[in-house]
Amino acid sequence: MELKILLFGITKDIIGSSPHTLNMDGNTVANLRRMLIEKYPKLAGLKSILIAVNNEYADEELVIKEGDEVALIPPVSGG
Amino acid sequence: MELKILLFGITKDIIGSSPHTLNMDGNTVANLRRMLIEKYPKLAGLKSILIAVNNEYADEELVIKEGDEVALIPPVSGG
Amino acid sequence: MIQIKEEQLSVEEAIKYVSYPACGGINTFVGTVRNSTKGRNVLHLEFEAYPAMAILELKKIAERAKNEFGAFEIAILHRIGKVEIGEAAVVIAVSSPHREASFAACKFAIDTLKNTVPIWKKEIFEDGEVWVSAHP
Amino acid sequence: MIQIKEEQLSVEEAIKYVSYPACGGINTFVGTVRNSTKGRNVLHLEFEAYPAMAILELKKIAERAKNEFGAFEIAILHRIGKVEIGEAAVVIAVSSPHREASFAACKFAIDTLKNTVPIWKKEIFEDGEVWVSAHP
Repeated sequence: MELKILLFGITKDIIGSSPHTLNMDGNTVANLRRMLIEKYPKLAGLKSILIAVNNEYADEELVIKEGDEVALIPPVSGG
Repeated sequence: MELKILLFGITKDIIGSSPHTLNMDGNTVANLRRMLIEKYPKLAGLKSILIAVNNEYADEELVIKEGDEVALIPPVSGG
Repeated sequence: MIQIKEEQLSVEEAIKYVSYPACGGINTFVGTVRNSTKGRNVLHLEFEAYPAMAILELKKIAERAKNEFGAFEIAILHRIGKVEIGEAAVVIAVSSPHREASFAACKFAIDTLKNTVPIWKKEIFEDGEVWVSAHP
Repeated sequence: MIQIKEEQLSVEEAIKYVSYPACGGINTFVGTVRNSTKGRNVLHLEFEAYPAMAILELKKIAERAKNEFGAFEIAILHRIGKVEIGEAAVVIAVSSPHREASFAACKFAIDTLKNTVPIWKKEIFEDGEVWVSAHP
């Protein structure tokens, strides 16, 4: 499945411009996380990295479907 | 000792206009409190009544001197 | 900044006064006049103060807010005279380098003001008026 | 009122929005940009948001502030883009019939905002820039 991933803050610095296109093996959030960290080891150095699917924080088991809006959420620091 | 007493809020309604002049027996805050409540029994119905001498809340034992600024402080309700 | 005055209070002015480049948080409390109390319609309020002593008590609160609660700067403004429904009777603004202190100091200030500062509130109803909290 | 915008934030506007005749207390928190962090001079900040999701998360906070913390009305405004020293990055205003709830709900809102809302802050120094809190 070809996935477009929205990047913000430091994940954009690490991975490149947003959205980032990626050919995904498997279909869960956990699969995506593993692939990204393999390809971009610097992501593992962040305090946390969450994945949002369709504007909601997603559990690791969630299945990503074609057309879902997927975003990497590095540690937030608003306010 | 002739004393001028500043009145505020409900104490002004009970006793009359401010300042109120009073001939005091004894010279402590406790004496003044007793005199006032005898003369104006409605004061006893208030939730509390404090006496300030020279802009500070005064203990019952404090001795009032000629020229001191004395005020009755009914329950405050600012804010 | 400690003020007791008959004119309308300005939150902006209070915030501006406590703003410093070293401070990251400003907590503000605005006490406004409600339109009812215990189910009775309030027409307006009237505040009376013992001004000299009220200023002294407010200064004590400001000192404690700084020394005990970590406020960097504090402004306390209190209205006297006639205050209409919805208008601000009191404005408190507190700045601090980190936000927790600004909340704690502002809460301390309004709680203590309501207990110690010689200011009295009279509620004016259609059919009478009452000095608030005077009786048990 | 939930807003994420590039223009300066107005505390007055937030307070006005939450003001109701039935409310007696309004608590406001203003988060401003400090001139230094860990002893380093900050030139300015830049905020980036994931707007659609940030708005959703802010709406969740507003709902919880009302349902769990007794807020009557709440306004949350967050700045994005370049924000200068001393300017407001965030403004929260909460009204409630009695003051305790306005403090508690406002504190809940800013604490939660800092944990859950997808907005990121970059500190710009003379000799570099840092995404705040990104690394352990």
